Amino acid sequence: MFGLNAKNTRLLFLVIFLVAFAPFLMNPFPTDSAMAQFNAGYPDLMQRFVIFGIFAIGFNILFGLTGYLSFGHAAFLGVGSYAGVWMFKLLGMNIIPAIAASVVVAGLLSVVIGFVCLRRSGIYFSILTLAFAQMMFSLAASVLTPITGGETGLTLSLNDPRIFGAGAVDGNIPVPGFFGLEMRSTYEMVMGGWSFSFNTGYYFCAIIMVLAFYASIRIFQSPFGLMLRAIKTNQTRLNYTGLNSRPYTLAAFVISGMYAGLAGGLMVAMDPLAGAERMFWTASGEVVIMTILGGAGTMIGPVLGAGAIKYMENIVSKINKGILEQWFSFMPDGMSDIFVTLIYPFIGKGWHLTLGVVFMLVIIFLPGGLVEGGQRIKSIFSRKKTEDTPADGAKTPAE
Amino acid sequence: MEAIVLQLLSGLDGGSAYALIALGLTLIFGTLGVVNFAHGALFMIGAFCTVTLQRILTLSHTVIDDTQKDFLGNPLKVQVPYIQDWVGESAAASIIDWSVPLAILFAIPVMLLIGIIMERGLIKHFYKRPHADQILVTFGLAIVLQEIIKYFFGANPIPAPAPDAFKGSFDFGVLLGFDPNVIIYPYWRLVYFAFAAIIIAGVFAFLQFTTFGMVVRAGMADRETVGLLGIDIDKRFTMMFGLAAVVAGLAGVMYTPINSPNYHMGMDFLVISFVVVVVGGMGSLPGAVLAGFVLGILQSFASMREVIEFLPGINQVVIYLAAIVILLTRPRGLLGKRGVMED
Amino acid sequence: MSKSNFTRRGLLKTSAVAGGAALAAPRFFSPSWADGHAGYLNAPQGDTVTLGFNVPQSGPYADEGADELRAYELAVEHLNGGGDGGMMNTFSSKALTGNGILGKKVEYVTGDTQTKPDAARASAKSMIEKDGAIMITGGSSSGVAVAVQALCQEAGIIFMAGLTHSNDTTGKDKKANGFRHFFNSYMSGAALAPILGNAYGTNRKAYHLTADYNWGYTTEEAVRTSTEAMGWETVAAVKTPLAQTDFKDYVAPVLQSGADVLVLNHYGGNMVNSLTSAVQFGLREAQANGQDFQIVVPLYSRLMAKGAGENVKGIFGSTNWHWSLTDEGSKAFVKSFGEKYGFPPSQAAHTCYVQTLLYADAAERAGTFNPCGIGEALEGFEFDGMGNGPTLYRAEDHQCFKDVLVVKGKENPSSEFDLLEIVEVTPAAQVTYDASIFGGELGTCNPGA
Amino acid sequence: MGILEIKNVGKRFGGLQALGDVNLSIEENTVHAIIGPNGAGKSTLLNCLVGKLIPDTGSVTFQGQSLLGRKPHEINQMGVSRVFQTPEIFADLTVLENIMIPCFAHRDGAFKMNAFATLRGQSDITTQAEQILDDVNMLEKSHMHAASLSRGDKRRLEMAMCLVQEPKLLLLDEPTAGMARADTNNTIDLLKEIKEKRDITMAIIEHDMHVVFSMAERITVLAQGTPLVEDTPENIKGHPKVREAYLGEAQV
Repeated sequence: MFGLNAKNTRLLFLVIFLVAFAPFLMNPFPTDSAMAQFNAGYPDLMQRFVIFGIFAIGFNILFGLTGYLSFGHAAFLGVGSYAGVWMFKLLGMNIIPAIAASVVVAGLLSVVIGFVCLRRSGIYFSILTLAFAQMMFSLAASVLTPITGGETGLTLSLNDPRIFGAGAVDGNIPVPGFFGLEMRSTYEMVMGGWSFSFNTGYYFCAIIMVLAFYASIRIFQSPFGLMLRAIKTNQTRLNYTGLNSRPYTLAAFVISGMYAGLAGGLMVAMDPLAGAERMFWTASGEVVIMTILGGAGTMIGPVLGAGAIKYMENIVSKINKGILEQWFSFMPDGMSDIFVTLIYPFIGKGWHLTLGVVFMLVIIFLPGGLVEGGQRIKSIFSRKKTEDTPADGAKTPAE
Repeated sequence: MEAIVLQLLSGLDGGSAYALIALGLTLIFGTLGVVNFAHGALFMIGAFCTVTLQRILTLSHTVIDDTQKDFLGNPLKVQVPYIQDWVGESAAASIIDWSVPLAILFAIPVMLLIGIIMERGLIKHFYKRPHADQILVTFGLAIVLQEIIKYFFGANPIPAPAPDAFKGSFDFGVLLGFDPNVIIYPYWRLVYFAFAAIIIAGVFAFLQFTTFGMVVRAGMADRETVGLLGIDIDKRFTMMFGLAAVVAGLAGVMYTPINSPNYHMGMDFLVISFVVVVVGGMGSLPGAVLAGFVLGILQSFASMREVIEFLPGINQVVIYLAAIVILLTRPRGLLGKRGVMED
Repeated sequence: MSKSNFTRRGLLKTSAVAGGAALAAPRFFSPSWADGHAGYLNAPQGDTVTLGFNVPQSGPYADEGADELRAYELAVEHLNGGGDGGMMNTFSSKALTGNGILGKKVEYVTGDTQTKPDAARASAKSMIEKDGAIMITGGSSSGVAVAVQALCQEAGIIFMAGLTHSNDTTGKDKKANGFRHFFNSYMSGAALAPILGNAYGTNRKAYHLTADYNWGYTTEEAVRTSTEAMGWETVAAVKTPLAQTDFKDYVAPVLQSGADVLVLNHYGGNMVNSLTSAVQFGLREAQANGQDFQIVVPLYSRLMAKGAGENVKGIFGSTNWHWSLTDEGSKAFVKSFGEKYGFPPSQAAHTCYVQTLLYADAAERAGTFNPCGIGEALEGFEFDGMGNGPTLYRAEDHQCFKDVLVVKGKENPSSEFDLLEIVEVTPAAQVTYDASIFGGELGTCNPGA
Repeated sequence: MGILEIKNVGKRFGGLQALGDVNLSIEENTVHAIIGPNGAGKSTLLNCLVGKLIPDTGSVTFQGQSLLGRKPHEINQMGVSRVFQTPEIFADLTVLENIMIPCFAHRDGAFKMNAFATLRGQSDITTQAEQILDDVNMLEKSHMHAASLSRGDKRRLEMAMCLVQEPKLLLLDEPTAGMARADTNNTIDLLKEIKEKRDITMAIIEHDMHVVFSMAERITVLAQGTPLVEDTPENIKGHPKVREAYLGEAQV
């Protein structure tokens, strides 16, 4: 369906299902229970899941297919954000021009940077992209302050021109919206002990993410995608087969740059602020980590990786000692102290430690990322099944 | 003219730190083919060896001093280092004063051990994995290491001053015929420079003149062949990793008086040291050293007031700009070999 | 230890009424994050109120953030009637009774700003959206403060700034929903200049090294203006990258520049490293223009002074508050903080503690948690007994005006906390400025509904 | 006028003269072998033909058009294909995909931005690729990963990939290097079969005299970067200079 094979159609429907029902799936625990701490179904985090999902999907088109490891992709997200905020400042709070500008500006920038950096491959390419991104970060945070707002970030102000929109609403800056539909409006549904938030901005991002995901599947299974995979496995042979690898890599680079710009545009559409640290090398590293953690070269992996990282950043970091003590309060005093002491380094301010440990475990034991983990679990079940029905041999999962 | 000489000195000083870190990174990459993002963390752990030694030397028992009051108005608890009880006040003071140089002796075994454990426990399983996996796992390790340090030592910088004998500055200008007090440079930074030169020379001599070094160099050139000769290259590579860890650690130990160590100092150096390694040419030791000094000097000159006024922001980007120009004109960096890390 | 329970309790109470697993009717469909009937966002329902403490828990300011968090926990304890009450006893307003806020028990949630505007906003948003926080406070940098303040304005939540020193926070980026107790660059400059003039004379040539970001700019500007006004000359002002770790390239040329004072417009790790470099290059012992060379650090923090070690000795700077102050408020605060944690509080801890109490007091006096009511209660509020002498929360820009401390690195510290000595307490009048000089618009208060 | 004309080609690497003054003409529809001892410059010459290296002096023309300064993919699109010493295939792709890539290159040229077409929708390409796999008896392996093929199959796959594009000139760089005698003979048979079926010119760089003498119609002996002699196999066998320079040390 939609020009996809059966497997990819199933994958697409799975993704549609997941994002459509995310408000339920992300809030599995009753709001009053101790486990509610692990609920992630509030608008901001759900938006982040899908926005960074888009970022990682785009990155995967470059890295997963061609094997070119860009260490400066956050630069495109950053300029996308700046472009978006400037559209808000100049034109008005409709998100469509902002997002369009984000994609276009990021695309143009990636043409320039890609053209230069793709003259080299391997780690030399990585360092070139890193150098460009770091330069842009440094300049944005300092000498370009008039355009970028410097370290504070580019924020809206009441005196912005906004030629097509209201300057102020009740003395406040208007909020981003889609032809009057405010991105921040939320519909709360209460069901027993549970509560679920349905946020306009989230569903807007989710629809775009599904489209982005669909486009990525199409690219993966297109002749163009085949050429990109060929570049990854043997660029020499490709050149001696009469194919010019440069425009292919450049196209992949620009597409993934535009995905990053789209993510940047959506970020400001949800929260109209653009900061320079979005372009810092750690932000570029984060998308690399998301992609590899989820499973580079797989279609769903980067989305899972993005979700895992953002979950840790936003949920684990908010657990504090008080909460921990509450969890273990059912235990005898001595024992609860031991548990609290053991777990305390990993939560709250120690969430980086958890992050580091999780990376290492996944990379060591699941070279194919979370997707491989899923496949292993699946193969355990399907092996059981084949024992019952030996007729149909279990297919070994594709790597 | 004075300004130029001063900036040159400053550049050499900065370059020596870059070169030292890049040297270790290149050793690991050249021998093991591993891109080690935890190298900055090793540098940081080296620096914290100094802090640890300082803490050990100043392990104290408390004596209540009724004549003084603490901030709550209670009698002041004075910390008296045990070492003071053993060797007397003045000897103790001078031992504590010399804790940074002493930390070298402390750091060598510690770093060697950490390096070997890291290689045997983790890195060796990643020799055949893609570079991206190596980057990620070592990056994860770097985060874990720095969080552990943060857990024990906090996030604030911890001062670790140089011995009193090295405080103050040396009047370099007089040697070169300038007026006194025009070109002065801190003693400890000169010590650091000399130390870096010795370590770099030592590593080169080790690789050049020992059989161990010869085998390792052969292994760097062609690992398979060396393996076929029946030489246990793995053991030697483990030692190389230990050596690289020691180099990084010592660089960190000696760096502490220059900047008070904190848990993220390794990350601050990581990106720049990778740029240095790549600009020098992946796998080339002389390239790493050369690039370290070239970029250090460039950085120093770009930081001059006159230059910044002319080109605002150039001090922020000069290293990256230089890296781009060098990589575009010399595809494999300054002294890189063909075919290394190009795919 | 206060037990926190992090829920959207407003929703729960309703659903409890609806009962069972039956699908409760959607309570509101509002075009904002509003909580419907209360007229403002996240109106506390039931018997508790949730505050959001958003502090740096990772990154270079993690220790400062940890100290802020300690202060918040202490403040919550005092508000709920625990401990010895701390500054509640010395506070001139007596609205707080140790019975929570407006009779509701105070609970809190914590988050990590990472000292990044983006992360700080994400964390604040989760407090607002997930935990139903009614007020956000904390932070250790102006970038974060400005970003979170803007978010709170947009969402309709009160923001009580933590440590933020840039003029922008209550200057060009001021917001109706944001309040700052901490002092700013302008005040530092105004308080420092006369002291510097007395100590070093008015015939001085200054060389500025300035961290290349907003706070650095406003601080350089403030110190330059006030020192030039008394006759100092500014030889040069060089911007240093925020991410710089070794300042040798910037410090090395200072001696030859003809300057005889070095002003380090740096904070945190930047300050520790640049000061260390400056001392290494012999600037403290040097002579220039026939006078002793001097170094000035406009904004001191005790935590950071510790990082610079003995390099701070004898160096002037300013600070918002110091534990060695002997007024009743400071003594009470140091006592309860010190007894609970074993060491004296930092200025960041002090400002955070005070901000929490001020918020609670404003709510009590206003009789509501509605941000607009709280804003009214805080605007033009005059109080005393909080450690900085008589203080005014100015209505025009939501900035506190109070005494500013000029301090100096102590020559013979008696403990690891005793690093700074107070040189002068500059009276509020001397550091007060016209609210309009930094531009910006306060806008109107946003209750979020 | 041959299909490939090499005139006065020279190439230096630093101080080393890799190619002196090479003049060589390869006639259409012949199998032309270039032999010579190690270091004779055979590989350098080949790299000068495919665009990997640019000669310092001289000219290379293919069907009257100069090849100098053209990129490898352009030269390939002109009708020159290359077979490598160790088979260069797309190891991570399936056998079918390996074949489809040159099919696309042949149909669409060096670059086509067909990101929203589907592979399955390209029925002409799939049919063609399957046809070719059938021709080389690899159809049943079409969904295997190319990396898991035997060495002989990899070589066959590589040849098939080259032939898809209907090259006029096939350059073979020691196609049997490292092979056992049986595999070598299979390869010779494969090449002979290709030669019979198509109008194709082959230039073989080869060490193995067995291969050379069982296939070549013309032989050029290269020594120290210059052609020593060019002649038919029979004459080369008996040529004293060749025996001296080459065969003397590597008697077959």
